[in-house]
Amino acid sequence: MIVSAAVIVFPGSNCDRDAVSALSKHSTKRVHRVWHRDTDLPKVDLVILPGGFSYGDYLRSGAIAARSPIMTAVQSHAKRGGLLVGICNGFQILTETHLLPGALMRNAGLKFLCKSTPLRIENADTPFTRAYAGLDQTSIPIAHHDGNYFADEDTLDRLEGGGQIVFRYVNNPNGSSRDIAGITNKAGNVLGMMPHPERAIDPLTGETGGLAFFKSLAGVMA
Amino acid sequence: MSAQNNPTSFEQAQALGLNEDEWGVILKRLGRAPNQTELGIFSVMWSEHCSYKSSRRHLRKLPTTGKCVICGPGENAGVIDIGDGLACIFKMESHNHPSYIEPYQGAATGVGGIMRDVFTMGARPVALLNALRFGSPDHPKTRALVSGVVAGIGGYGNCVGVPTVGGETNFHAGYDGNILVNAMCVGIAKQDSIFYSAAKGAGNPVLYVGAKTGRDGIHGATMASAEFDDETEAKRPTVQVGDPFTEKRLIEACLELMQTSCIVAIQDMGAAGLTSSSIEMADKGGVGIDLDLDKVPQRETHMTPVEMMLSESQERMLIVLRPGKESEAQAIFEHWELDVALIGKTTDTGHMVLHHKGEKVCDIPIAPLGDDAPNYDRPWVEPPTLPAINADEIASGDPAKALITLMQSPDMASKRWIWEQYDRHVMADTIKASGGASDAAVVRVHDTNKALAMSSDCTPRYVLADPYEGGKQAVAECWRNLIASGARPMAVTDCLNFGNPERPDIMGQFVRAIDGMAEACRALGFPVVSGNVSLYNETAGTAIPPTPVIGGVGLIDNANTAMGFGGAEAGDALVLLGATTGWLGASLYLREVEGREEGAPPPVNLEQEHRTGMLVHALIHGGQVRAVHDLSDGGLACAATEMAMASRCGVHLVASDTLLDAAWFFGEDQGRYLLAVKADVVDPLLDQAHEAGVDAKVVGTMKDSDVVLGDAMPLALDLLSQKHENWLPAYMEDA
Amino acid sequence: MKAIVHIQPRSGVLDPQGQAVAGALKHMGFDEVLSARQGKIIELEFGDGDEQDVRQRVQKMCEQLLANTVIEDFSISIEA
Amino acid sequence: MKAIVHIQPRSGVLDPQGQAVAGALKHMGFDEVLSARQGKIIELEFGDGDEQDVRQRVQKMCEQLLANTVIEDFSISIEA
Ligand SMILES: Nc1ncnc2c1ncn2[C@@H]1O[C@H](COP(=O)(O)OP(=O)(O)O)[C@@H](O)[C@H]1O
Ligand SMILES: [Mg+2]
Repeated sequence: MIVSAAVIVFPGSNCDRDAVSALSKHSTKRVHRVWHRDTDLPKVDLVILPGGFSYGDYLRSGAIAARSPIMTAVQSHAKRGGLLVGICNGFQILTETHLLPGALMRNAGLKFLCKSTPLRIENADTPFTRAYAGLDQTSIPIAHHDGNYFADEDTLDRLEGGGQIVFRYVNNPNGSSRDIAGITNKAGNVLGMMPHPERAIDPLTGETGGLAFFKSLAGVMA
Repeated sequence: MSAQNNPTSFEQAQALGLNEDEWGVILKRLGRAPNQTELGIFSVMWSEHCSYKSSRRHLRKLPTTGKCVICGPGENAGVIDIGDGLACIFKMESHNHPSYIEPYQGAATGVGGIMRDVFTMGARPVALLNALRFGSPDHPKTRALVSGVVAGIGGYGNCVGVPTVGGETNFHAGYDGNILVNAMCVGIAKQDSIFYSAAKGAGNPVLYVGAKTGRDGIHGATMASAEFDDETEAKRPTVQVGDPFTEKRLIEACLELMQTSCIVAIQDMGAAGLTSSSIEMADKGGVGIDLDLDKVPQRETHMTPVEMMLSESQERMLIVLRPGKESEAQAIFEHWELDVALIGKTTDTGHMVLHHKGEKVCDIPIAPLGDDAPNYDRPWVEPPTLPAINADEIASGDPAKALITLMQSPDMASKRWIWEQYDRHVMADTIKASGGASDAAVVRVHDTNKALAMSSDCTPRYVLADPYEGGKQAVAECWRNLIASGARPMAVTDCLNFGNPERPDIMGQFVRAIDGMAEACRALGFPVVSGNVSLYNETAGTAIPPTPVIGGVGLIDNANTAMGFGGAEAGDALVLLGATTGWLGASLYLREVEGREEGAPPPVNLEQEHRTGMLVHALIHGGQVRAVHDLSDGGLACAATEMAMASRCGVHLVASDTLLDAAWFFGEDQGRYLLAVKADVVDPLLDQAHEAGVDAKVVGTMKDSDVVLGDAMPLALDLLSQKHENWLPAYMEDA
Repeated sequence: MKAIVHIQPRSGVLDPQGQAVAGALKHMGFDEVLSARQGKIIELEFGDGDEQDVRQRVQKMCEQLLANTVIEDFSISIEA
Repeated sequence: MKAIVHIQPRSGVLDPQGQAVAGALKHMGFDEVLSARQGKIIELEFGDGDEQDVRQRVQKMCEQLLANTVIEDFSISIEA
């Protein structure tokens, strides 16, 4: 269960506000926003790298943000075993930082895609997904141009073997290897996912498949 | 003294689009011939795009006041009161010519420009809409234009992180050489921190912020005021490239600055860049302005004063500060890693004075630029009246076949291929967006339980057939779409796209369309608070169909009561509100099924429109209906089919005992709504309608999984959906 | 045979990508970089053929598809 | 001095952009094109300096930022 969280704001982040409000509604009231130029992280249990277009996604999505000053502190947070989540652009930043293996390439259809996507829950035994236990599937929207997950076969086999694949697309929308939508690192404390759980927490604004994600962080068991 | 200070000649002025009278006024006011820089400034300020010289006197006819209006036309965007100390700020603008030349960048910078108009007034942009008109699908350029424009709109809006929630897309050969790309932005501000552009007070510092100035789009404003010819494509002015990443930082930095007390006035640099922003601010504030051009951040070397003054580089703003606030303001922009420079100050001279490399390169009185701006009463002729089509003359073929034809026709087919490229949900407040089975997009006001509804509408084939009725209809349809979503319609913005106003027939379209709009806005209590005019949309003497696009905003007090057309259930009765005469003139049916583009368009009875709308509003909020859809293109059958597809339930419509099938199922009489209600509320509902003086009758039932039109062959809903969904992707992927 | 097409933002046209790269390099301590421009490179494989013919065809491809000549310049080189 | 960095999808890594280009060219009648690959070119401007030093620094820039070696290869050339 997390008591406090930090959301990192890069220039060009645009889901930071959504992440903060989802966390404070469903996970914890103690949420800090941290500017990418800062070098110190407040002591928190969870760090979120939010969605958006950090640095305009110029060069490669997530590449420039991954070299931001705050990322050194984020890396040590992860090395200490702190929870770290990258959503969409955040996932891209995590692969660019090598906190997660692989890379996110341009969607196979070469177009930006914004749509609701059914997901298979492959591992509900993580701090991020335990409230999904007992569910085979959920649905969370995607909105990205570069979500086509690539890694070499060995890496993919290792991910598969280690239970590191957490979410898979039911209908692969972007060409991702082995339908991967979200993975963790080997230690299981770092998660990257392309779908946006923070946009799926309120029946008024659409689907609610992301609710269990934030409940999981709050320590709720299914 | 350098050559750029030499006096210019009339020939040079003419080359920049000024006529003899305009040249005469300049000579008189200056008492001398202008130099190059000054001439450049006059030419852009007096271009159609900046001066509204052909349209100004007619725009005055539009009603612009109302209970909800905080600020009408004249500022960067319109402002309305949405209660609880909040304001909604919105505007629509065209980027037609640039999008035809470079579809991706043209459309992208159109989105960027309209967002700046909104946040410059203190609002955070919360929603974008886009109204697109392309040429015939068979035209060799159309596919690439669609693909580029859509990618550009998405590329910009998605990156900035403002959801694109709605729009419209038409295809017609009339736009083959002149596509229309109109973008609308809606923002939300606190009423006590709205910012205006009047730079009152002399001696205040002028701050330049945002991107550096390059030679982008020089004479873009004059280009938007001239007809295309075959050479235009070859001329290729330096196209502006959008940088949404800079825009995003500019929004955050400006909104941050707006929480301090630094700002006297603020204005984005739009068309005619530094010239129009500085002159408008000074003019409105009744002051003069001195600028030192050497201080302007420049992206290129050796830029001349006229180049700097006319550059249309994107993502730039001009701010007049309170004295002493310079470093506080600069620090905010430096934090966001934006260029920032103090480039001058306001003065009490009433003149615009520019310095460059130690020389005074411009000294002109500001007031005449506005006061003496040309204002033409262009000759116009009354558009011809077309005969009404007698529906009985039109052979009614198989309505089932006609329905398939219509549902997969380019204008009617699903635009999913487009809107799936738009981030519709960022900011996490989108309740209904494109594809969300609602006639209007609905976006919650952040951290409240209210929502804004918004819609953009125009039916160009009606406006072409009868500009006056078509102008009325565009307003009425927009109003209707807001009503159908459960909103109280508040106010509108517009984007008036027409051909060459120097032609009396085109000017006639313009004048009469405005007359119709004005009448409808008045009758419906739907004032115009902002807008934009785009003229000269013609190529080689052929004008586009007149296209006055209306962008409306409404308010939903309780977001949970937002209505859509996807909630109908098996067993529900379908009630049609509003009178049906079977009007087929200028209808989609006539064009797509009969291959005829003829006849007078359906008239709009505004008094009846209002009455019906108020009834629908009351029924929605009385909790009596499960789904509401207005009737537009394709009439009853198409509206019912859309409701059926969205509700995933079949629909059976009865035939009429007085009208022929084509007229009954596909006629486009105005002011009508289709309601799905539980069977047991039908009778009281019909009574209520009767009391309100609104025609109402049960026209069908929701059931099984077929669409059935009277006695015609049942059509599987899945088949119709498939045809409806497939047209655009099949067209686009057939590259 | 192989054709290499090099496509670049035309001089004077804004290059936000290049700017972002230059900015990032500066921040990372590579402050000797004065400016950066980002372009595209497209490599096309052909079978055997006459160099002049190939060059002419590639020129056409650039004009019709590969480059957007409103905002981009291109150059072609051929490798055997 | 100028450094030109050429970044390409690693062989074995899917190149959807290149494939799309090849497909479009075929469709347009350029069917002699066997395949296409799309990469990036980054041109960096320097003041005066020693070619070897510049090359070494650019090598570092590539490793640290310009290329993602999981999916991309790069090569550097220096022009005076
Ligand atoms: N260019 C576009 N951008 C976004 N949404 C669009 C666009 N074109 C059409 N749509 C969406 O497609 C749906 C149907 O559009 P339209 O037929 O114009 O609606 P209506 O007739 O109710 O005004 C709406 O949800 C609209 O928002
Ligand atoms: Mg419609």
